[in-house]
Amino acid sequence: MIPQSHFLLLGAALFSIGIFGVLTRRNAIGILMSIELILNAANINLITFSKFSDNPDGLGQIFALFVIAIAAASTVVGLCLVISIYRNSKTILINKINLMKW
Amino acid sequence: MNIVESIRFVMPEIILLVSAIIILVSSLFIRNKNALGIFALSAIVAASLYLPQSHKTDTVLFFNMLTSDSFSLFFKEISLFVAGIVILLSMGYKELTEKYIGEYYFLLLNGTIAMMLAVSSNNLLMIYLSLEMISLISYLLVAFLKNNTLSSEAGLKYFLFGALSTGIMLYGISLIYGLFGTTDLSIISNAVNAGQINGLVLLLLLLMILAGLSFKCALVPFHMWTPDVYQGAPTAVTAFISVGPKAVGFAVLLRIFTNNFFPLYANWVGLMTLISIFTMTVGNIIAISQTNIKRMLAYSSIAQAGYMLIGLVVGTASGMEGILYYILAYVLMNLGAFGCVIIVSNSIKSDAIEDYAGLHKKDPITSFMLSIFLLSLVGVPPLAGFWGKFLVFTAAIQSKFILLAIAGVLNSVVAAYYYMRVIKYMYLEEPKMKDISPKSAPLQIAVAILMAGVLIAGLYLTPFLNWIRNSQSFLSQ
Amino acid sequence: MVNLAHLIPVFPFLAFVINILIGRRVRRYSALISILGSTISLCLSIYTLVWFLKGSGSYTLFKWLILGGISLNIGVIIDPLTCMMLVVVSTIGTLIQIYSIGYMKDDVRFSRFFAYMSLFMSSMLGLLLADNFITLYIFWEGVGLCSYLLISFWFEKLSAARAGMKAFITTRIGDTGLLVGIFILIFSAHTVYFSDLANLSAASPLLTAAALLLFCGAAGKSAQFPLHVWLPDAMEGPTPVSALIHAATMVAAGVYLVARCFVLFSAQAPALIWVAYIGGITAIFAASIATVNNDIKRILAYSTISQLGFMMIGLGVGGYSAGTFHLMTHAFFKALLFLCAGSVIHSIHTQDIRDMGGVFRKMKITGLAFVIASLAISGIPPFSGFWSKDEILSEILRKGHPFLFAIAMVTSLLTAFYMFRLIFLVLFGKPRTEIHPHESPKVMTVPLGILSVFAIFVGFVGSPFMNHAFQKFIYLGQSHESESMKPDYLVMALSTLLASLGIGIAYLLYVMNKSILPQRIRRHFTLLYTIVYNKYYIDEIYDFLFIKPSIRLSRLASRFDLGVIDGAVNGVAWIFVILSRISSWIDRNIVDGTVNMIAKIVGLFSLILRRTQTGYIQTYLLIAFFGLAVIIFIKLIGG
Amino acid sequence: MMSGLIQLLNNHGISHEVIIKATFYFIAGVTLLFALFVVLARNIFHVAVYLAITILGIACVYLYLDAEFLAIVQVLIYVGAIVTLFIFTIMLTADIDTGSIRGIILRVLVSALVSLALFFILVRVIVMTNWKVALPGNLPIDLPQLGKSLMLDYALPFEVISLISLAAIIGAIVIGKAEKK
Amino acid sequence: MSFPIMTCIVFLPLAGGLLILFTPKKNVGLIKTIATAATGAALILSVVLLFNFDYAKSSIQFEECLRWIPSINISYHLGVDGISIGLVFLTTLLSFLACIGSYDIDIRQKEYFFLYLLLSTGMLGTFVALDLVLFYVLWEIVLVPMYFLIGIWGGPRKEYAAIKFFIYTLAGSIFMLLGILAFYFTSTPHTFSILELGQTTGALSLSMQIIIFIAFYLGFAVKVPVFPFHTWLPDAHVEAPTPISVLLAGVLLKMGGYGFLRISFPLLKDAAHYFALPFAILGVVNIVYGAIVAMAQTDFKKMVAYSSVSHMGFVMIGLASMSVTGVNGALLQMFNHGIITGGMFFLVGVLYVRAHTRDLNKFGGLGVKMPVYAGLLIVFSLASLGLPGLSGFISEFMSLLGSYAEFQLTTIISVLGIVITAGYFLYMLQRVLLGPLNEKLAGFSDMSKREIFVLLPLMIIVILIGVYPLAALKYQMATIEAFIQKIGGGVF
Repeated sequence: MIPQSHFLLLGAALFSIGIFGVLTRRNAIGILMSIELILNAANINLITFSKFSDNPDGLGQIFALFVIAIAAASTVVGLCLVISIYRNSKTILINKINLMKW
Repeated sequence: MNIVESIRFVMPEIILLVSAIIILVSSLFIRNKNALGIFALSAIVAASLYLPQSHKTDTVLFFNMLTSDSFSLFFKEISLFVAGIVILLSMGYKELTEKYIGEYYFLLLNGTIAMMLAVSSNNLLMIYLSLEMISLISYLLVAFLKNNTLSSEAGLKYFLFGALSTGIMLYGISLIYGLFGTTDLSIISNAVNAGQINGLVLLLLLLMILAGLSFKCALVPFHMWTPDVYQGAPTAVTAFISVGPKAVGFAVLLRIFTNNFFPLYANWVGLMTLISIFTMTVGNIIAISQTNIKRMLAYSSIAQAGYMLIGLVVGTASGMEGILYYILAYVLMNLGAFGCVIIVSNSIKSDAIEDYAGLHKKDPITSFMLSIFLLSLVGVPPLAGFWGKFLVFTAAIQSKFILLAIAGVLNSVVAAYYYMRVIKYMYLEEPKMKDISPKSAPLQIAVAILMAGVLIAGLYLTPFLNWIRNSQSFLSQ
Repeated sequence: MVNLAHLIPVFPFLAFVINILIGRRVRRYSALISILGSTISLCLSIYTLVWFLKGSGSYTLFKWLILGGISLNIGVIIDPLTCMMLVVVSTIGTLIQIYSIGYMKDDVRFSRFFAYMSLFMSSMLGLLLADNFITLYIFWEGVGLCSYLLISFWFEKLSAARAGMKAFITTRIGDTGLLVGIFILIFSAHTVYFSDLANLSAASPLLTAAALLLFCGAAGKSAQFPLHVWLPDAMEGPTPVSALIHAATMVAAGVYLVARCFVLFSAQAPALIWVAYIGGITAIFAASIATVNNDIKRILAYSTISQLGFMMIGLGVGGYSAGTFHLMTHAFFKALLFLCAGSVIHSIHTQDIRDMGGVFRKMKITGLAFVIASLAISGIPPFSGFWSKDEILSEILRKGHPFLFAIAMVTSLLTAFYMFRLIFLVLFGKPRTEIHPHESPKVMTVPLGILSVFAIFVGFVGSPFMNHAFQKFIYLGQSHESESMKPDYLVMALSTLLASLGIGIAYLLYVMNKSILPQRIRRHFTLLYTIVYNKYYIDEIYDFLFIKPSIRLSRLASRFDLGVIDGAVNGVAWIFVILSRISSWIDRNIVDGTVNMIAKIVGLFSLILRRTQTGYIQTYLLIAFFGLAVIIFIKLIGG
Repeated sequence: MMSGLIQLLNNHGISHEVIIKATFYFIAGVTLLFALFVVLARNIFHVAVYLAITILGIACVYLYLDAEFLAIVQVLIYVGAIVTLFIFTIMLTADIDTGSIRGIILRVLVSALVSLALFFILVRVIVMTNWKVALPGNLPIDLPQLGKSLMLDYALPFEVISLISLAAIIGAIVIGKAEKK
Repeated sequence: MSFPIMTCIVFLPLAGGLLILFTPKKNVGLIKTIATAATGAALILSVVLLFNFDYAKSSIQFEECLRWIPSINISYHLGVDGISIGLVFLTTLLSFLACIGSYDIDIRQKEYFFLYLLLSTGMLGTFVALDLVLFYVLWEIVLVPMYFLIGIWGGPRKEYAAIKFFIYTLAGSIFMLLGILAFYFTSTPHTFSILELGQTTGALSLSMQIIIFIAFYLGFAVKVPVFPFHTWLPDAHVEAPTPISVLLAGVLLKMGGYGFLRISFPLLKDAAHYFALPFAILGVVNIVYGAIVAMAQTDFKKMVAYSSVSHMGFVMIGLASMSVTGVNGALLQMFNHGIITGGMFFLVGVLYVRAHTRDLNKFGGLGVKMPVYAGLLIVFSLASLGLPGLSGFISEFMSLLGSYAEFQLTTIISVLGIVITAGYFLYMLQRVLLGPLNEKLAGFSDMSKREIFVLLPLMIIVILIGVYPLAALKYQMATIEAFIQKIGGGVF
């Protein structure tokens, strides 16, 4: 069968990609999407562990379930923030949002 | 303990929840800021009155999801206090329009609930959820002035930073789950005591957990959102996020690190020392050159977090005592400072420090109170802030963290400069501002309460110390 | 009989207090108050003298201070020296105060003057009565203060103000020596009492040092050679002051101190020799200046210095009685001289002898007194000066110091010369400028008369005719008797000869051929003359060596204080501000800051980097992550 | 459906093992590829689509972990809700271009460096750690059990989630709603 | 417990201050009355204290001890002994006089007098606190009102001076805090009580003592001020209003010396012996350096300020000698310097009110116009240049004598300092009083009744102590004896 570590590696890769995206995307929505990747990476871990763990109480899956829910909620919040910033300053490009510095 | 039995232990939260919903609904008909505010306040009061009954003995609730011990009780009380004060401040805060006031209070109360859950949760799952809840709500509150560009910009920044750091924490939690096969802290701590865990993994885990928590506590290197968010947010909200989430963050930090992960002390002490020194130094040094008082207070709050961390680094009972007292004092004086800032900005419509020139002439009481709070932040005896530092340094010296202590005192000297600068403007400069508008009662009540707190906690701190003593009973060590 | 000696200083002090408080109201009567005060103390002094002759002595009053082991009691010392001085001082003091009524008649601060005079009287008498070094030091400074106040009494004149300051500081320099000397005595001999000095007969370098340091103090007060500069300037003060303080009493305090500690000095031979030679140098040096000076009071001042030097020689060679004897006689005739000069000045309002002349015709009494005094100081028998000076000379010879003897001889020659130069130029000949001398009022002339009597006869108490009553008296209670009482006629003859020679030269130069000769001499010895005329440039040298440098130093120091030390502090603050600027700048264009750093790690793209310009959330995140990564790496490398 | 496919392949002599492995790595590869597209693509619209595909890939991975329920939830919530939200927002904000490329290269490189570093650390950790591993193939968690534990052990988190969603929605409405001024 | 006289003395001023907070801003007269009454009452009580003080005893008297923070046994512990009683009297006296002296403060009187009274409470407390934490708290309390008093009512560069003073002293004292904590943990049982520490800390290792000593030194040296740390003083003195300069020079500087005498030396005697020589050398530097710098000043106040630097040097050499005479001298010197320099600053103020300048070169010949002023100025100057018969001499003499027993050379150098002191004081007198009258000053009036009333008591004390030093010494001698026996010093 497929060893546990391969799943984890997949998760790790997703995680890193997500981080990369968060750091490089100029578009606020793009950043949100990258964050989704990170959450998914975590989910993969959780589910993997719940499969391979010795007490099959399904905690991992449930956790993942909650994470998905949280993801939904936070996406909602994030997007509404994006919209409001767009309404105020007609852009969602992170590199144009810099009224407050130093 | 099963759900039905557990319910009565979370009555305060339930009270808040119910009243929050009532407010939400009633706000469809009533849009009176003060009326709703007073209702929310009464809810808080009711909750805090009920709080002691809800906690008799240390127990675990909801199948070990929550633990109800004196430590959590302490922080629940703090959270309620903060919420109450913030409601008072919001009632007096002009920027906050009455249009969405119902939703505002609803979110605030939910935030309070989240804080109370976070400080008592005994399970990484619960910790994650409640922290997320706090975060989401604070993002929304920060961006609450929807037509204010700064506000929504702050909200977005806050969101992005928070989402990422909690994401990292989540990943860390998933790894922990992988390591121990559970997210129940009590079980984990047994496992940790058993030992045999690879150093690197541990480090990674600690860091990933820290990422989430130091975002909440604004510790270096997760501090950079602070000034922008503090500046952009409605000042009442700034006051809230500068103490509420921070206190919660520290609560969780303490619970995890001094209780569950304490056997790994050797692994994290160096790390924490580093973070602590960096945090206070960066905060203080940058604060010197700030011109906006909210930003200045933001950096100062970073620095204050650094001092608090000393208590954690020391890791002894007295260190714990110090940090708890410090948090108490910090809540009092920081809220107070922001309260005064609100009072001033209400009348002069500015947060620039230069515009505070000659405030004493126009508004002696406020400037007096603000100076008291600032002096307390400097750490001038016999104000509360001094005893915070005193206890923390005591702990540091006791366990021979001499350099840390010296770093601390040097920092507090540097800090004196920028706090005194505000005082200088208020008292030593000639006023430029026009006459100030009349002040709202709730604000003054709030600030008065806080100042009384600062003075009392400074002059007669025995009861507070005893309270804290009891609150850290669970500590191993 | 009861102890009243300790009351002697009290009455003048009371007079001082009264005058200071209500002086300006009672105005004229303040003089009477002072005179009353000093008269009472005169009576008391005589009483004390008698009482002493009846054979009782010192006594202590009350505990005053506790210094470690020593508990210091205030007491009075009653011995020949003190009694003699007491009588002399109070007599002269009283007379001069009477004289001052006339002299200071129309001065605005009349009462203040008498207040100061009384203060001086009380502290001078206290000084004489002090039975230990610390009390002595206190009164020592006290008289110093009075001299300061009185020298700069006419402080509207800047020169007067300066002179006072100069006097105080110069003497203070000596006093520091005195203080350290006292310290050494306290720690090496564990005493501050004069009575215990007798026990310190053993010669030890430390005690020698102590003696020399004490002599520093004495030199300061008595204007001995290196520290003499203040006395001539002190003549800025009113003439009675010069008479009382800077001729008769205070300046004699130095000599008194040496005499007082004579046992100590005589035990330390080297110290004693120092005293003698310093005295010698001073004597001849001052006398030489006096010969060419043209200010009547300054001439007298220099003569005072030289006479004090004379006394020092006397003491230095071990002539205790000789020194003290001359001290007494000198007090009288020098006071007399000053008072005469005063009355001359009072009448013709100038001090430059070149403007005077022929005063005698108008001022018989003054002139007469003047002449008497001059004869006395020149040492013409049978005037008082003769006996005491002769005593000293013979003592020098007997102790075998030919060199010092020569000096003394020359000095006495010069003394006679410059005194009579003065006499001839002032009293006789024709007025050289428009002056209208007139005799001074009774209140001034009477004291002159009395003093003249003293100047003539007081010498006899030490003369063979009264077979050296004074010497016998002065040795009462003293252990050893070093000096022989038989007169040395050779020396007598020699000194008289020299004195008359001096007078002769003066006559030759200034009467016979109306000061043509002086010009010629001057022309021949131009260099010597200018040097001497400028007082050997001592003041200039001091100015160059000490005063200017010290002022420069202080300026420097204060600049240093502002610049460096304070600068350092501000520097730190400045560094902090800069630091904060820098770090907030880093915070600002954080990418520049940090990414530069990374770039150095990566070693790439530094050029593009510098152009990147953000301050945005992603940057913050980047930093956060970078921090995280760094920490991990550190830990990884760590272990 | 899976089982049918596997049956078919079996008939052509490809072993059960191999097929599973091959398909898994294929899916994983695709997922990662599209994940990369998500962070790299220029057009934000496309990005949304790629995200959807990635999500689907992950859902498939869940299948390999015997978490059918989660796979379904994943598809429903993510693709059904979240991605749709994204697309709506993109339309609302109508800011397609991803900003100028100038000065971005460096950020990209640095970020790449950081994330790669992280990746390698993670790899090292994952490989060298001895995870609590039981023999695979213990019976999968069946749905009823999940439901039960949701209702019992995890009742509180469940409530909290609902609270969070409520708060989020309320807040979103307040802030997202357009003001007419 | 009997009548809590210490508490009353310390907190009467504060009570007055709180009362002032509730009086209307307009009613200046009432405010002044309250302030005067409060300080006056404190003065009276301290006189009562003087009369009831048993100066044969070397132990603490009028002790008051309450538990303040039992958990880390910090206690509210007050009391006086020979060391502190003089300073308490000095403080109450100067506070009272300076309070009268501040009647001509013309702006923001309400704040002024409130802060003023707070200040005097802080100072008094510092001298009688017997618990290190209490000591520290009161010590720090002094900072804040001082900051405002300089910063608001000060001269042109007041803000700079104020913040400089604040940061400087804070930096010093914060290290003192660490020292206090170190004491707490090195002592068994853990305690902050100075008295208990007095018994226990003999056990401390030398190295530990040295560390703690340095920590405290930083705190005290800034206040004294010792040579490199003195530069806050000229600025603060010059900028501060007259009454505040009086308190600065008269009392605040003493807090440093008192700290050495109360904490550093008795509690860390080995370290004290270890540092004796450097201490003495620094003292000499203070004396000579301060004097030299003072000579160059043209600003009257600055000159006096530097003269205090010089005078505090005597305190240091006296302490360093650790001999009965020396320490007695040092303590007496603190008292005398407080009186004399306080008077000096008053006199400067008198002149400043009339001339609105302190430039010495702008005066001259005032002796004619202002005879009373001249008399007083002369008396205080002479006292401060150490003229025998006035108080300054006794203490300087004793300090020098004591230190001569230990360090001959340094003592001799500092004796030379006396000459310089005489120099610049006389130079000052000459420039102010003597010489031809500067006609710009012709309109000056002599001192007013109030000014004379303020200065008279000081002058009386100066003369009294000068003539009969035992009057002051008797209070402290027994205590100092015990002190020396404790730390093991010489007789002289």
